[in-house]
Amino acid sequence: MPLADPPLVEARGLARRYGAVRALAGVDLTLRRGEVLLVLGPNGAGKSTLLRSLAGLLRPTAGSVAINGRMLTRDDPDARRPIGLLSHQSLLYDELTLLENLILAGTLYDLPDPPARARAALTAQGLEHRADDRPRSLSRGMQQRAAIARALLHDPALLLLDEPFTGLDAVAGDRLRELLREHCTEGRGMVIVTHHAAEAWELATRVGVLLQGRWAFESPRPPDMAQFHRVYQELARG
Amino acid sequence: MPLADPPLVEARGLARRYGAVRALAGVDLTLRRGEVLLVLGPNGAGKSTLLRSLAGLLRPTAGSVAINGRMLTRDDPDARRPIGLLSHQSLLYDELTLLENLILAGTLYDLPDPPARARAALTAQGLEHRADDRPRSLSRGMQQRAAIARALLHDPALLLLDEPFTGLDAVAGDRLRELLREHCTEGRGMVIVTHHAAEAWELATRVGVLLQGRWAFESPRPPDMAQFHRVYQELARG
Amino acid sequence: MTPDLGPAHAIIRRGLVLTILGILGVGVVMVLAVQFTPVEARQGLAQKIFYIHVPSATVTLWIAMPLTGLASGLYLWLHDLRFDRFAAVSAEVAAVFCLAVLTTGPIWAKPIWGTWWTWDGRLTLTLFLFFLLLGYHTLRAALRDPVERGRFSAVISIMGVVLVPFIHLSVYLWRGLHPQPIIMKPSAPSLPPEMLRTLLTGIGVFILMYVGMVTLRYGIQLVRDAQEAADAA
Amino acid sequence: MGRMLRLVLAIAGKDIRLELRTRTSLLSAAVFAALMLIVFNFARDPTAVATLDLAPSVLWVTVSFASVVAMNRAFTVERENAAFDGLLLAPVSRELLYLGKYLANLVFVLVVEAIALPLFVLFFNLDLSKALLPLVLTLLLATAGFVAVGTLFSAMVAKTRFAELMLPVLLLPFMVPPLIYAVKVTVPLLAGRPLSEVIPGLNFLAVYDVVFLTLAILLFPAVVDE
Amino acid sequence: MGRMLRLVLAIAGKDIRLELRTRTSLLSAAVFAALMLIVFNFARDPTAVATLDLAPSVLWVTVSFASVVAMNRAFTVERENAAFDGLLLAPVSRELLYLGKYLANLVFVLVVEAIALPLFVLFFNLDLSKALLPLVLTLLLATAGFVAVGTLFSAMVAKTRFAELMLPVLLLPFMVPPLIYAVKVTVPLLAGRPLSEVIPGLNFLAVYDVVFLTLAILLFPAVVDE
Ligand code: HEM
Ligand SMILES: Nc1ncnc2c1ncn2[C@@H]1O[C@H](COP(=O)(O)OP(=O)(O)OP(=O)(O)O)[C@@H](O)[C@H]1O
Ligand SMILES: Nc1ncnc2c1ncn2[C@@H]1O[C@H](COP(=O)(O)OP(=O)(O)OP(=O)(O)O)[C@@H](O)[C@H]1O
Ligand SMILES: [Mg+2]
Ligand SMILES: [Mg+2]
Repeated sequence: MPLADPPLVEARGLARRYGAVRALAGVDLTLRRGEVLLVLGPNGAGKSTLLRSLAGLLRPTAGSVAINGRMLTRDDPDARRPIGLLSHQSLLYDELTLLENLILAGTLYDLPDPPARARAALTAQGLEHRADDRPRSLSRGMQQRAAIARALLHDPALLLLDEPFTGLDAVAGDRLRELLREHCTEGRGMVIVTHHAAEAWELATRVGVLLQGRWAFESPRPPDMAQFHRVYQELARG
Repeated sequence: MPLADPPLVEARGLARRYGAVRALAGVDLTLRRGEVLLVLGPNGAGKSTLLRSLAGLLRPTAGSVAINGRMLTRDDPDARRPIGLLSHQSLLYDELTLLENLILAGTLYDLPDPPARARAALTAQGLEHRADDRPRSLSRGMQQRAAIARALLHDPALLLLDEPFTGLDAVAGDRLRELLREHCTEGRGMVIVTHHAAEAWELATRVGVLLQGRWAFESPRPPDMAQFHRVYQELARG
Repeated sequence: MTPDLGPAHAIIRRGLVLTILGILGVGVVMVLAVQFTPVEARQGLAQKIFYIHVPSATVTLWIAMPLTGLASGLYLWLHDLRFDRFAAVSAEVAAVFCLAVLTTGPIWAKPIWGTWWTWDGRLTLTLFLFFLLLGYHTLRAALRDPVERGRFSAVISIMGVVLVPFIHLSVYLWRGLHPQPIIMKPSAPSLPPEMLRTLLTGIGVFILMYVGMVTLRYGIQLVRDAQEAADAA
Repeated sequence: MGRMLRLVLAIAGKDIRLELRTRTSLLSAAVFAALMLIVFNFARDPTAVATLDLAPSVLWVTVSFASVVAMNRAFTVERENAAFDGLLLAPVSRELLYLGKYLANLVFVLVVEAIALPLFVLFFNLDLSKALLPLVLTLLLATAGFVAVGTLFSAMVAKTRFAELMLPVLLLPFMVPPLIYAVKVTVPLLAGRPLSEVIPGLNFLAVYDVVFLTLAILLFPAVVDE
Repeated sequence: MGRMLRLVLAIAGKDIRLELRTRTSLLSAAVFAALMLIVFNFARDPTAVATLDLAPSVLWVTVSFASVVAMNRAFTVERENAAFDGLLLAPVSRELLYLGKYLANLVFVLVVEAIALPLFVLFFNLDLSKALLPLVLTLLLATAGFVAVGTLFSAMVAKTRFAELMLPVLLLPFMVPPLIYAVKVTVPLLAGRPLSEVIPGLNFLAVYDVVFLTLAILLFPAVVDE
């Protein structure tokens, strides 16, 4: 591949064991700019583990990850800069207000004028009136929105979303879809993990199914979702 | 109402404030045996607060809750016995294995032979092979299943479920629906909070929409879900 | 598939032989100490324990610990689990020898100082080095994830190695009851030739025993890891 | 009755198992005892201070530290995954719940004391031939007292984070009286004075225990019911 | 350079703000200091023990307690909501991350010392007219040392619960040398001996700090990179 434009994500033979459990058993993934990969798979398939490895939070037992052609394995701060991760947990400090949490994040990412960015991000999630509350005192859906605000704050070129729609009400769900559609321009890429293909089907350019730490299915988005869903059911039950 | 058969749940004028925030602003609810109430509402509407009040975990600022005609306000252990709650958190100890967690629960509910019950509950959630793992080391969906196992362990006459399907894969979702259908016999009742009416529409006998701590809609299940959904969208967007 | 354990078993056999030789060697040293070495004037027979105490201590501090640290460092650098395995077994042997020091010490202390134990700087630090090694193994036992286990234990053992100079210098630093270096010091050893000869033999024997035990445990560990990998697959 | 006992033991047993799993608090208490001994050893000028004059203080400082740690532990383990809600939901009266937690804390602190005491005997080479039993009794009585209060207060920690802020401050005034008496009893005991001297102290401790244990049981529901 | 400083301060500042919000550790440290003083006050037989012989030990026991508490605190706050992952994700080199946490812990322990010191001066009515500066220096140097090691080890706690089990045991061996020296320096200082006596001790502490701070910075990435 021409070094001129390395792919956004280049993962080779990712494997991760937890004791006897093999969460990932050899996963390859190449994601180019402008692509959105939708990942499905049963509980325990390794989806979250995959995302955490791509984000460099987990050192895989085997395999390597390169973001924009830069290895994550060694401690290279700038290689992490383009990454935005929405994980199962909110990554927010319970004793800091939402605003303080986001300002801290902004500072860590060297954003210009963190307070302004923070407020903007909260407004985008309809949380401006809760800016001075603690995460703990929010309803679950609001917490999820706060977590989203944090993940998107530095508008990352590579966005990794682990079940982003959980806990969101209908309105917030549509708002997030809208936001992601805008976010996903030429230069950017996304990996979305979900249990309901419908939630993000329109956004996706590719679809993958993870089973026991391996790709059971990986292709450009099929034309018909209903049909794909049958295929997935097959795989999952199979 | 004849004391012969008090309703399963009898809540009057429930109100709860957190500082300036009014989570609940006067909610009445009567649930009879055999009824299943589906509760929808935007984030922050007060759904979780309502469930926690019905479970007696939250002392409402105003109003009262009676289960089987017994007030929860005073400390009356047996009044709590029929309640089963699945909350946003798993209520599991991270340092105890799944089995130990469930055995403890079984003991607290004076179940005969807790170990057997515990194993059965785990099997029902497809977690038998994880019985000796810690909740922390499970995937999110598995944690949700463990929480469900704990909530259903003493098969409660009144089941309060807060977004029970979050994190569950397709198979586990169907399994849970099946389980709830069986569970919900004559003598029992259920309140299910969700953001996706479809998830539990078949189970429901009644549907309610909570808005800013009040019922905005409360009726027997309408015949047509699609139509109800439009109504709900109306209400939610306000 | 079951991996070929032939080489591992060969290593185990080799280790076993060396260890046995080492143990025999200790016997020889004792005979040397009692029969062919003059009785120390002031301390009398109590001083004979010297020929076990000092070698075990010296090998712990100057061979076992440094090698453990070295292997750990290499592991952190190269992420090669073999280094981690070596560090682990070496630390195990270090713990055993450290225990030897902690038993021979008091046995010696009782007649000389009239007490089994004092919170003298060197004694305290040696005791805590032993604790550290115990902690090291507890941690390894607790962590099931090999990668994480390797990293954490490497960090601990490297930190532990840095304690060694403190233990050595402790006698100068805090001037407790414990006698000052005899061999490990700038000037020439201050010891009559026969005693020195016996002491050096002792040190040699303990080095032999270290090599033997490490080889043995390494072989056993090879087998265990192979089996674990087999189950996981 | 049998049921009550079973429930109390179930709750206490759970706590003890948790502690054995992590062992955090036990270890930090033990380590702290060691630190104390070392510091005092190196700071003490043997000619100036007789060990006997230090022993009581060192012993009781360790005990109070262990207790504070235990209190902090007691309900923070309940907070993760809101596990405490699970206990509150169960058909178990608040009194039994309190007793369960109380028992666990008591066991924990007593274990620390059981570890610490021999250490002190060795370190200060004390002669406990006749003082041992009364000393153990003193430890029991004093501990029972402030663990009772501590368990009550630390329950607030489980419900509202803010209470955590106040816990040590709240605890202090209640720990002081039993502590003072415990010390005042220990000094003559170790000095080998006749038991008659310490009886009043022991009585005070016993009374204190009864009063505050009852009080705590009565107030506990008010603390945990949100 | 300016950027590095900004990041370190951002991380440290966050920790300090968290601590100010809950104040748990600060308070429990303070309360503990109070407890110590009370116990010693009632246990001490003024005729037998001169306060001056106790002051150094009591001071350093409190300090080491405060540090252990700080270490426990340092990374447990990072665990809720996996907030620590947030730090690890950020484009901040591990060294700066370590320095941030280190700074926060250092400040915390120093604050406790700043609170404790006057208490001791009053309680033992010491005359620090000329000993004050060297004493402060000693506190600084000793604290800097074991906080460096503690920050490193406690980072393991954030990653695996099991490590929490070991933290105190692991920390102990590294607290001993500086503690011994600190005490050995404090004693002559409070006794009003000439400074020349304590210079070697201070040198040792300084060397210890440099060695372990460098080592900790080098090893930190190995601890946090899962
Ligand atoms: C009570 C527990 C004791 C412990 C934990 C202990 C520990 C140690 C250690 C760690 C060393 C190695 C120092 C080094 O190589 O730098 C050592 C060496 C030595 N010990 Fe002990 N010791 C103890 C008691 C004694 C006693 C009672 C004596 C005799 C009075 C003694 C005499 C020596 C001598 C002569 C050396 C060799 C010094 C050198 O060459 O460095 N030890 N001990
Ligand atoms: N910290 C951990 N310790 C031990 N095992 C773990 C840990 N994290 C994950 N696992 C195991 O790895 C496997 C994959 O977990 P992962 O969270 O990636 O699944 P998932 O695909 O995200 O599932 P879900 O859809 O439920 O989120 C599971 O079997 C899980 O038990
Ligand atoms: N512990 C608390 N402290 C302060 N405010 C709280 C607390 N719990 C809930 N609230 C507030 O009460 C309101 C209702 O919260 P609740 O969790 O009941 O909403 P919900 O309907 O469950 O929302 P979601 O669908 O997101 O779960 C929210 O505004 C929330 O911020
Ligand atoms: Mg997941
Ligand atoms: Mg909710």
